[in-house]
Amino acid sequence: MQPFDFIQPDTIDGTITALSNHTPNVRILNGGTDYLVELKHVHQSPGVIVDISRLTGIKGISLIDEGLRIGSGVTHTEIMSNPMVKEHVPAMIDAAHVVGAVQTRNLGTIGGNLVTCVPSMDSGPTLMALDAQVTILGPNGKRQSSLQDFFVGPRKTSLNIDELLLDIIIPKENLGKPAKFIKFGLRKGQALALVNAASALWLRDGKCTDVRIALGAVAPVVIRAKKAESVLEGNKLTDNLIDEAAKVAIREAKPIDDFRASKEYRNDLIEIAVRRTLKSAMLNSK
Amino acid sequence: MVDETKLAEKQETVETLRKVDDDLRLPSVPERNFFPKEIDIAPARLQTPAIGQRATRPDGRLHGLGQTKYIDDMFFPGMLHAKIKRAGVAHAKIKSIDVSEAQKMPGVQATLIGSEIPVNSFGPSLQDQPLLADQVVRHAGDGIAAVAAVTEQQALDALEKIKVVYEELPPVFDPIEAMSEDAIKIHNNDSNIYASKTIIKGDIEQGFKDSDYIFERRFTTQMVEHVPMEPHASIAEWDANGRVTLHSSLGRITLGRADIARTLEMPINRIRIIATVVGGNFGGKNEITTEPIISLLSKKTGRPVKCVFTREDEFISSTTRHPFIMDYKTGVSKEGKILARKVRIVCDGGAYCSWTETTLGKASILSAGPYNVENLHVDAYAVYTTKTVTGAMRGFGAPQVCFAYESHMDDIAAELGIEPLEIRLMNAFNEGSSSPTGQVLESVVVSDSLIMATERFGWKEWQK
Amino acid sequence: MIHRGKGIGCMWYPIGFTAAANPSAATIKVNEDGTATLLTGTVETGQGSLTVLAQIAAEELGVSTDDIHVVSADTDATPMDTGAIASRTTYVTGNAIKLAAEHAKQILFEVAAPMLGVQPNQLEAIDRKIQVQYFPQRSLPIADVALQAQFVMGRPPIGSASYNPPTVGMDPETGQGKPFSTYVYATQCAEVEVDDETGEVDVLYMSAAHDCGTAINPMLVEGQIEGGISMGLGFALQEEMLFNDLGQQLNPNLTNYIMPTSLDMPEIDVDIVENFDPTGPFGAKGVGEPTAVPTAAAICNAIFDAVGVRITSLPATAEKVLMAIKDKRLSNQRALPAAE
Amino acid sequence: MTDITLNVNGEVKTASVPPETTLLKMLREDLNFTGAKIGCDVGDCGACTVLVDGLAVNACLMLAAQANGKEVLTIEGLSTLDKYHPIQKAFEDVAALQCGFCGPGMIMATKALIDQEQELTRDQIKDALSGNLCRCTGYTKIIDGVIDAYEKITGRKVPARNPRAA
Repeated sequence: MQPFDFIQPDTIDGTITALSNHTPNVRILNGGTDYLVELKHVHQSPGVIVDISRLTGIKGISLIDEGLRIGSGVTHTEIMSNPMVKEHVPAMIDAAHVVGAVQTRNLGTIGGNLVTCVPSMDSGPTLMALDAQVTILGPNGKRQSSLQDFFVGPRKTSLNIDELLLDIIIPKENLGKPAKFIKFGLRKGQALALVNAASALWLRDGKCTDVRIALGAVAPVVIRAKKAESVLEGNKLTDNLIDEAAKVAIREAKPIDDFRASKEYRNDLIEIAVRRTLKSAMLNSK
Repeated sequence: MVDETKLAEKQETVETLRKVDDDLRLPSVPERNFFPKEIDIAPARLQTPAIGQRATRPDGRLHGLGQTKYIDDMFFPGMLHAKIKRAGVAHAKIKSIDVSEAQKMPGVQATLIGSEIPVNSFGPSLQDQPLLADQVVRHAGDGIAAVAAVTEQQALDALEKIKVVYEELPPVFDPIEAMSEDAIKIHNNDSNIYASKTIIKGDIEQGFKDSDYIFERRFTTQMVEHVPMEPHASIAEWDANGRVTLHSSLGRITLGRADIARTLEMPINRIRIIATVVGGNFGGKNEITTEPIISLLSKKTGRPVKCVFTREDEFISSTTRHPFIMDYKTGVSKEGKILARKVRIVCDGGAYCSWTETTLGKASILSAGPYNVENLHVDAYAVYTTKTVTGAMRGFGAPQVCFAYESHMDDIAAELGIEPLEIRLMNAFNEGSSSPTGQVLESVVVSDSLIMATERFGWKEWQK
Repeated sequence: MIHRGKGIGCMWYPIGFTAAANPSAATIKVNEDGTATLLTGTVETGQGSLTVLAQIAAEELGVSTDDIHVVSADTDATPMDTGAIASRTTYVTGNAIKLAAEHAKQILFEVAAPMLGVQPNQLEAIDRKIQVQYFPQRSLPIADVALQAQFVMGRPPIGSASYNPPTVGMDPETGQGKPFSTYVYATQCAEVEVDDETGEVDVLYMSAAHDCGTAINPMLVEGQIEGGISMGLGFALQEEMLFNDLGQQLNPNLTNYIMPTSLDMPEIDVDIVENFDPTGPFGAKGVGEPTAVPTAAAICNAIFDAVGVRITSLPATAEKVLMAIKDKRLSNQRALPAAE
Repeated sequence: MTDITLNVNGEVKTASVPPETTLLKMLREDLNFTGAKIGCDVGDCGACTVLVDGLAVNACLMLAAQANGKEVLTIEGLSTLDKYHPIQKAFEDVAALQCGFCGPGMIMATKALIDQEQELTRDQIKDALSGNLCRCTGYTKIIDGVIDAYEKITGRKVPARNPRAA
């Protein structure tokens, strides 16, 4: 690794100050499971590294007025074992469970996973399917953003260089919403997603409402398959309708063709992932 | 009068030296290890007779305690770290290599290029592989130059400063294409085919005439890596008697020593190789790699030099398993007895020969399977391509041909409506069977293994 | 839908180099207390060969494995060895060690014979004793004999020997010859589940029956077989070095080079086929490489059994399997007679 | 340079290292604990697994500075002068390790698993070891070793694997 200066602030305010002071040659480090890998491959010093792994303000999972708040510094392991997550958003446990292996989940944080913003991230689809909001703090104060606005492109978010991702909030109305996450990779252990997906929906009077279908690894960022959602919205869920929605979802994605898998195969997986998550969400709601 | 400039220069030199020594930061006082005072010896190790005992491994205990010293766990005073620059192009003439900028980088103590190596070629059957390419690059993982520096990072940084001018040549990646007469010749030979094997037994034409059914199929396999968990590693220390001591992860030290002596033009007894416990071999550590390079770097610097492959080096520059293209044609009687088999193997040999000849030989001999095939004709060719070197890997061509002959066997069984186990038992070698090379086989237990494995599996009772 | 299938892979494999000299040499020094030091040029590369070689030496000297200390892999100190390659260590190095131990033992017998009042050829070494054959009451601790040999008779019991498997060169035109001294045989069976929507193959179970001649150490033989299966499984389903148009590898890292993890492995049952090869040390042959040979075949045949598609190109990735399933569906449709 | 104080294997250690030093490099080069291995240096292989405050982490993906003040347990600290650790003993007894390079990481991952899990199943074991690559053993005897150690340490049983349908 190239040399850099290292700052470990004690407080969130201190972090923002440190970021402002060193902009633009400053980067945030938390779990490091992704960023340190990147640092080992670059030939230029990143300048100043601000380590936020000790900030207590970005830790913790709690129920607040707006919903379930998950600090951006919460690790995947903590999510997996949290009783509130288990009760209100169990699909998140499945998503956290497939992030790397134990060692990665112990260090890696949900905030880090979102900020890194690789298309194949495993935290994204479930959170998007549950309309999660992110809270961002910068020198000018706090702002909130939907995940869709937060994800800008591959490895690019709307986070400014002097801003910090504080927490992720799953809105109150979506707690307990039937949802399912699924991932396809090239092997069972520590795999990168070829396609991952999450679906969430309410079944009311036999009809489904507030359908959300989010897809990962099939576009530059995690996306919502809105046309597929609208196929289902307000309708009675049948196998045929689910099949149709799954087919529509393919047209909304733009998977790449690379050495891991062809575009055609990824399209097949999208269809299967949408179908399976919808069916599972449907079953969960009964 | 004091020359201020000279003083400043001197001060700077002292500062640099101090910095270098500071960078060394050698671990000085070994830490106390917590290992138990006395551990019982497992009963099996104390028993006589010794054969058949489930004796535990003394080295296994050290592995579990974290006490095994692999090469990368060894540090010597003043030791430098070497890294190798890789070509990155598949096929090119090297016009020039300029290491002057690299030599000026902080911590760099020496560099080495291919033309500085006394005999810059090696290989177990054909000596066609350079230790560091100096004329022609034949695959992207070819080493071009080596740097020895105080720290690994300094060596890596210095690699970036090495300037190489290439005149690119057309690459050949497809072995079939490489076989054609007008293909570009990777080694300036008449042909890219550098080894061939033929096995002929019985009368193949008559065998096919006598057959009730003939099956044909092409099978292909891919290039795979050994992936030993420990990457290749070695440490060289050149001493004042002109002897070099190498600690190496080499799996065959006697022949390795001869190879190193040849490349360094040194008497064999001036080379000592100490192989510690190797962290996984699978055939991949049967070739010398950086040993002569770091020996020369140690000679240049007068310091021990260590080189540990990065995981990427391990993939792109060490040997791999040969991809095969196999055409099988098999004649069988309606009862399912194999009467004739014709096999053609094209082996993608990568950029250099390495253990390809052996692989080709074993693959040819084994290609008919553990079955009585009276009429057999096998033709096998190894071809250069501008890809990673292929060499020894667990099975020397056997996993490839086994995939083909056993898949083919089930094709035949399915078509003829014979149970897969039955068709194998019907054709299997017995004690005294004649192998494809006419060898009378002894201690043959093909049928026993078939019965044992299927019984354990519950083959006959198994239902979908 | 998930489909289950079963498949067989059967194989044979030779021990040692192909019709080429591949000798091993060994030296055994029996110490004054009856323990021994074994010098060998082979290298421990993880397979447990040093333990197996110690067991061979111990058996020949009639002592326990723990009485043998193995010094290996130092070109200054150890005799030549062709190396840990070609599944040859147990067989070739093992034979050299057995012969070296025989030499050392012969010295012990010659020293012990007058002490026991018999001829040397009437003696045997067993349970750390040198005793008269068929008359075990008359015996001496091996330590006493070793001490007598070294300090009284002035004949240190040191044995050296080498072994090279006998072969007959192959005819260049027809390949006829005896390229190897001996071969081993094995069968593996696989049970798989194939998802016909995704093409994913899940190997649930494998049974393996391997011949290695006498299993000098069954626990280590099992370890080789289980490890070979994991390498074979990677070869069958996951692993491939991929290149771009420039010949640069696309996946030179363990993130994208997909080798099996603990989650990818099936449950395995291992059996060792009882066998004895008269040319091997105590009937042993070898086991290293063959274990990785039949796995891919067994798995691909199980895929064929499950979904009726023949994978002809490895690795049988989910994508490839799915493509084959789709092709099969398409050709089944085509095969239907046209509707009138 | 950053001053780092760690509690490694129950003893306080200090070193002054450049900020870009990973925990792995500091353990190996500054503190001489070479039990944790460099297999890939990017968190894929798990050969460098150590426990930081009881959690299994890849030491190659943690800066030494991030571990400052924490408790680190390496393979060297597992057994004590008086006692061979049951995991190490079990791994030796069943020949779980072959070349041994994955061993220290594998054993540390096992330690974290056994410390945390109340009721252990074969699937949980496979899941907990999926970050530790091994090329020699096919993981089979390693899993046997984990089960053996778990049963000896906790007195509980790991449910036997599903009997074959046949």
